[in-house]
Amino acid sequence: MASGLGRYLALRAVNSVIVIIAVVLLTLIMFGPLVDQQLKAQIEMEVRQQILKGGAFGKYKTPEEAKRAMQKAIEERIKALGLDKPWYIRIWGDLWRTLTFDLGTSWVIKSDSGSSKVVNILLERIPRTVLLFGTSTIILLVLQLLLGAKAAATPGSLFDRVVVLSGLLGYAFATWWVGMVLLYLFAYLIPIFPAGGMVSVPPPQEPLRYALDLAWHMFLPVLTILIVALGGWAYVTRNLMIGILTEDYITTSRAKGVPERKVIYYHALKMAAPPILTQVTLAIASIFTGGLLTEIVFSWPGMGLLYWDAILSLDIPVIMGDVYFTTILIVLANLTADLLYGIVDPRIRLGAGGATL
Amino acid sequence: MKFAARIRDFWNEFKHRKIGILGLGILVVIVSISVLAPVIAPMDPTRWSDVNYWTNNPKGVPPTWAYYLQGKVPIPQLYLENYKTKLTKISGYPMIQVFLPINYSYTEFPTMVKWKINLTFVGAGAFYEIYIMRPDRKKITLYTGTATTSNASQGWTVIEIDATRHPDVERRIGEWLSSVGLDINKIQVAAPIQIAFADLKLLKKNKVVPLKGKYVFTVRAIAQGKNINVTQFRVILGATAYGLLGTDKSGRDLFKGLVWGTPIALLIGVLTSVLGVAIGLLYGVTSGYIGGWSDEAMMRVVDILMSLPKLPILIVLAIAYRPTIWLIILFLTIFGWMGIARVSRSIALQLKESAFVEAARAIGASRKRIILVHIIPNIVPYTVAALALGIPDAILTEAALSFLGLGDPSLPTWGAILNQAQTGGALGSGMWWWFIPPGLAIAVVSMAFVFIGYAVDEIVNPRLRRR
Amino acid sequence: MPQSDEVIIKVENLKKWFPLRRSLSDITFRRPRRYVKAVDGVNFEIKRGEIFALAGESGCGKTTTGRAILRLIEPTEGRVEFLGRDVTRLDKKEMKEFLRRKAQIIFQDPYESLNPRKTVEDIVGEPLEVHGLVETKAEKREIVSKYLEEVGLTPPEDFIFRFPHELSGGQRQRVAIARALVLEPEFIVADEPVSMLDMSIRASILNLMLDLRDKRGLSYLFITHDLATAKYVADRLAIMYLGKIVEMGPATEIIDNPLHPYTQALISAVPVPDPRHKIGDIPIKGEVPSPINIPPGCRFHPRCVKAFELCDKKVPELMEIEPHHFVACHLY
Amino acid sequence: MPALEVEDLTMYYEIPFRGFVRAVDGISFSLEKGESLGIVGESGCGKSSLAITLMRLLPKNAKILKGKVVLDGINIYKLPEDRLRKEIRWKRISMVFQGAMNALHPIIKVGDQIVEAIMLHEDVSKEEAWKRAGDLLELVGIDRSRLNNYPFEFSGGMRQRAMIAMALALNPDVLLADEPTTALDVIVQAQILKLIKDLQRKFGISLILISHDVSVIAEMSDKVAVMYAGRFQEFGSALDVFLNPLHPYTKGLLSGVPSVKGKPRRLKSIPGAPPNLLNPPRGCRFAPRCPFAKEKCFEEEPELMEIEDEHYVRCHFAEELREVPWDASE
Repeated sequence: MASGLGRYLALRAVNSVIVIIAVVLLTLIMFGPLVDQQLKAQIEMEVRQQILKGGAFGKYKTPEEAKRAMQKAIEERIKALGLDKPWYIRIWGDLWRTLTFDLGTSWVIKSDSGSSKVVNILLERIPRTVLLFGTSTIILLVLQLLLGAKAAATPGSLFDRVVVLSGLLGYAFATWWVGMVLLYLFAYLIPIFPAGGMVSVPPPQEPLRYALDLAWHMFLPVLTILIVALGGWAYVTRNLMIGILTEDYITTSRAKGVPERKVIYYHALKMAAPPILTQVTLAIASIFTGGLLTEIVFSWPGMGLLYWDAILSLDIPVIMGDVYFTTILIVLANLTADLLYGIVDPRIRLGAGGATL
Repeated sequence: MKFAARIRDFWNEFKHRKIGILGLGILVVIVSISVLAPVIAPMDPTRWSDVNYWTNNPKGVPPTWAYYLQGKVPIPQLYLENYKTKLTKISGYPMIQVFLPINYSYTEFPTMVKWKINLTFVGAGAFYEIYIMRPDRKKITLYTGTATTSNASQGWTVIEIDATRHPDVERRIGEWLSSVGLDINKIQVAAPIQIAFADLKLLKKNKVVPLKGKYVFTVRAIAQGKNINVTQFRVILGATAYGLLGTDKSGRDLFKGLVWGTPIALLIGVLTSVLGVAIGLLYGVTSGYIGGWSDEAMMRVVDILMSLPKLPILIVLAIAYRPTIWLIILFLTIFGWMGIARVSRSIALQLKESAFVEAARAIGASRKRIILVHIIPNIVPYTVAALALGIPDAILTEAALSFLGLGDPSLPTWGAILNQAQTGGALGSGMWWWFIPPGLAIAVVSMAFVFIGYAVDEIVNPRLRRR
Repeated sequence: MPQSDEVIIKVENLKKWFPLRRSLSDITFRRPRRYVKAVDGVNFEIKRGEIFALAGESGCGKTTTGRAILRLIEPTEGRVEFLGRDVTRLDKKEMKEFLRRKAQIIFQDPYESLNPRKTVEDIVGEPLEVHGLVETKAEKREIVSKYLEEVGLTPPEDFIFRFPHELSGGQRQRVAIARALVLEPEFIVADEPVSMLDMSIRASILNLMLDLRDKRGLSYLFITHDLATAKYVADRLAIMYLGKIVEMGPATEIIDNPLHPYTQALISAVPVPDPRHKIGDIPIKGEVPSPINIPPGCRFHPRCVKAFELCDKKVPELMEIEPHHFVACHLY
Repeated sequence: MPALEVEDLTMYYEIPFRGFVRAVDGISFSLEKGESLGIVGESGCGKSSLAITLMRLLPKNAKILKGKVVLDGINIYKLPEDRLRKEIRWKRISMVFQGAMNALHPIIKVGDQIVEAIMLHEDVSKEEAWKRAGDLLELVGIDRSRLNNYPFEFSGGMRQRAMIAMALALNPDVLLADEPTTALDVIVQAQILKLIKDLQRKFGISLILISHDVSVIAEMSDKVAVMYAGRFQEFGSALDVFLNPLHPYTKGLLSGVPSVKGKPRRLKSIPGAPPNLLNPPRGCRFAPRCPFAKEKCFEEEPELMEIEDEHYVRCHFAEELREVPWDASE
């Protein structure tokens, strides 16, 4: 009976689609007027250039006539592009275009390969961000499970207190600021790590050296994310585990003679996995956004740094595209967590309420 | 009386928790700082971004104590105003000479040299020259200029120049250096003006060390007319260290920024969290108590809002609206109530089915009474911890937004200072006093609330207690 | 016993069906809505001063019946005549002024049924406030004290300022009884009032309830899963199975001479506080089916050791087999 | 030699900022092979703490002060943890818990849980263990195909049967059943009790049954211990304790229990509430609730004395009160 999981995932997927559409609509509504202005100014300039340079200017007898002709040409262009219709009508077309990844051209920023297409700019950036976060999240997940479980096994011990305290401190520190401090310490004061970027300039050609160079550049940003997030995640796991370790089935396991290590790292952790994944779903967006800012600090040329560049140059189409893809990434990450949740918890997989009364 | 007793009980529990007491202690300190800000750090906080406001401060210098820690004595900020005037005539035109002496006995160069001269004259125009007489009797012309007037009878000009990196000054110094056989491009100094204070003999050996002795800043001006006068001549020599936390590259006093950032952070954190908790509580209780179809719909809204990527949307809103602090609080609130709403709803659902609510229904209590008397008072304790934890969340989010340069531009928020540090290359130039304190301040204030929240949560939510 | 022949409450064909949530596919394929038939046509009456016990296993609908009579949940169908008025047709105002004053309920879990943030005085005094029966605090305190004394919480001044967590289970249940009494009701639904209490104090609560009946002529609907308790307190007893009453009559008669195969199984399963008695085989098959898919015919037939061919076809009616002893079984 | 011998077992919990709770206080008893001991007591009397103490499954804040538990000649409190785990737990003494709902791991298949118990202690192949698990399920009346089910797919009664099957997987000498039927309905309860009784006889297991329900204890036990405030107050054969109770607490407890059998009688209760074990009363712990208490009772705690043959009572005045019924107090 796979319908339990199917139904559950379908629900989450519908939710995700609504989220994506809502975000896109919101950006369109917010930026619509700005983009309009820019477009109109651009048209005006183009038309003017055309008339002035195309030699057509001489045909007009009076400046007024020339002005009127220019105005007419501009209006025609605007009409041809459909810009004369009110925004709430055009927005649906824009929505469709955005959803189908037709994100237009940037105003200032260009991709590394020189393209002005927003999609191309983003396609270059996404893998870098995914690399940074994928690595961080995987390390985070594994370490927090181990640390959280170990802390829960000896509540009140020094180790446990450290986990609790670092969990609390994790709430208080801004990831990107910790990044600044680490960068200052280990790239400027004691220069053992690069001051930023993803690879050295020029990048090494040999694949292994390239990978090592990449890892060397990734070290500090990943460390930053770990320092801030690890305590909090481990703390969540610890609390869940402490609750679970007092349950009857754990006593059963111990009474059965299951070694303590297996009790904690198998019986208890297995039970903690579904709620941990739920927490991950809630936390992923927050590390992701914290990490976007970390990219800025480390000049990691991903989607976060793109926000920074686009904000500085007020490149609205790029910001819109970045927001859209950020949303998609977060939604996908959440869906993955949901899917894993369904897999690790047979009660979801087999449909709740399977018990006979 | 009952309420007081409950508060006392709560306090008795709370005071056993060291971490909570620590948080409370920090809170007391930061609240005091906020209240006393106008006394500790007098300034108009809305002029933080106004560069003119800070123009007379040394730029980018470290805190004074850091200097002493290194065993060095910093140069103080010097304001020279006691000038002597000498009026003469040259070729029939009136000439004025103004002397501003300084006995320079420091081992380091001033970080900044600025002057301000008020020149009045009667006639068509005036020519002026600013030079410095060094202890070694060398004269360096720093700046020359002419003033004209459309009103032939009366003219005036204000010559206010930051000579530290002024291109004209740099050119003049370069000319002087080449006259003694040196190349300005081969000398390493923080600012060209500092060469005017350098020991020439050592300079030739590639050592940049100040020459001690009496320097005289001089203005000489000649008017093409009858009369000339200097009504003000002031020279500021920049300190090498400043105050408790130094200055940034625009000369802003970072201590003042840090102090004034405190009430702003508290305002943002507390207001956002309180509003968020209030909205979330009402929404959650309504949703949970009404139940059925509308509950489903209301919770779906919460689900969707919760899955929205917070920071990107805040970026969009901030770009579209150029927000004030109030607007930022509003935006943060919009994203800050769903967690509470969920918790409140699930507790409300439990309470709704609980026997004591059923008992209240059985005695004929109205729906309003049940919600107000039986449900909300039983949810409030759970929200206290959330309230405390919502504060650092709001502070951190606002800081992130300001770090991106999208905060309220007029106020000295910690995030804004960090943004300025990032754009100003504080890391690369080693200006740790620019970016370490504001980040620590964010962390310390957040910690206070996290610790208090943790302690409160342990008391009202005993499942987390160590067993 | 101050029992009279006046019928105080009459329940006719009471039903409570909880609709199940329909899934998306149910709606697309237009499958009919399914129900949990928690209470499925129950009839009984209670006389003034009588204790009527409703017994059965969990999920049999006994608790739902009690709630539906008080309209704490809305009955799906049927009539409940209380003091001559049909409770199911009362409007909001009549509910408050009539039903909520004349009928009360005592809950199973004394740890849950008292608001943890209210003092005993507030809890017991709340009905007075809700109904506007007191004007001053002094008045309220006087009445609350009187009822605390009546339920054995003496001296009352030791209790009025306490919070529920400062009381023992038995004391809490007494507070709950005081709250139920303060409006001077004529009928009380007691939903497993002692099952959460320690053995050593159960008797005192049961005796308090019996004493109150004697003194005030109260009538009780006593809901319990414990037949031994039912035998001790009840004048009459009804056994429920899957939403229906299968046997009803004088309590001692039912327990000493059960006629329905289910009642027989149930009674044989009750442990006895006598070491000479040992549990034997229980004459029953299988487990309780889900109330969503109720078996056709007699709903007990799949588990009945005496079932014959008629049982899965025809629903047996509740019939008076012996004087005052009703059974719903084709065997009789 | 008795199958299980417990001597002066004393365990306390440490409550932060508050003090110590002696939940198990000087418990001694012995149990022959195939015999069943019922321990009855009200909530908070320490009976469940006794169960985990016997298994040496203590939570972090619990400490053993003294005493020994001798199983087949081995004091399990002298054994190192891993020998205890490998040689004693489940193999010699296994356990069935209260609640049924939660004693099995909710998201591990029932079969795997039984197999785990077998394979931890015996060197058998996975297939062999699986087959044995199936046999065990059939033994308790569940179809072996349900090995592949998760506990949430079982009803409460089936879960408890599966738990019993798992408890018997290694033919233990002693079975400890802590409130095995508390959350179950009467009919299921009776079936489970019957099952335990039958299997106990069949395999000659010694049974320790812990319950708050006097009637359940009466039905199941050869010997009965009445526990109050961490101590045994009365101990003896079931017939002695139930038909000739000597301790006032036992008398009070029994006179408050209704029965479906016999003539109705007015039930009696015990006034007051059990003491807080953080500050237990001086003297006899039952004295504050005892209508027969005299001055001595508040000053000196009585020993558990053998008043009649194999019938122990912890009361200064057991002899004097021998014929006095509980009702006499009113």
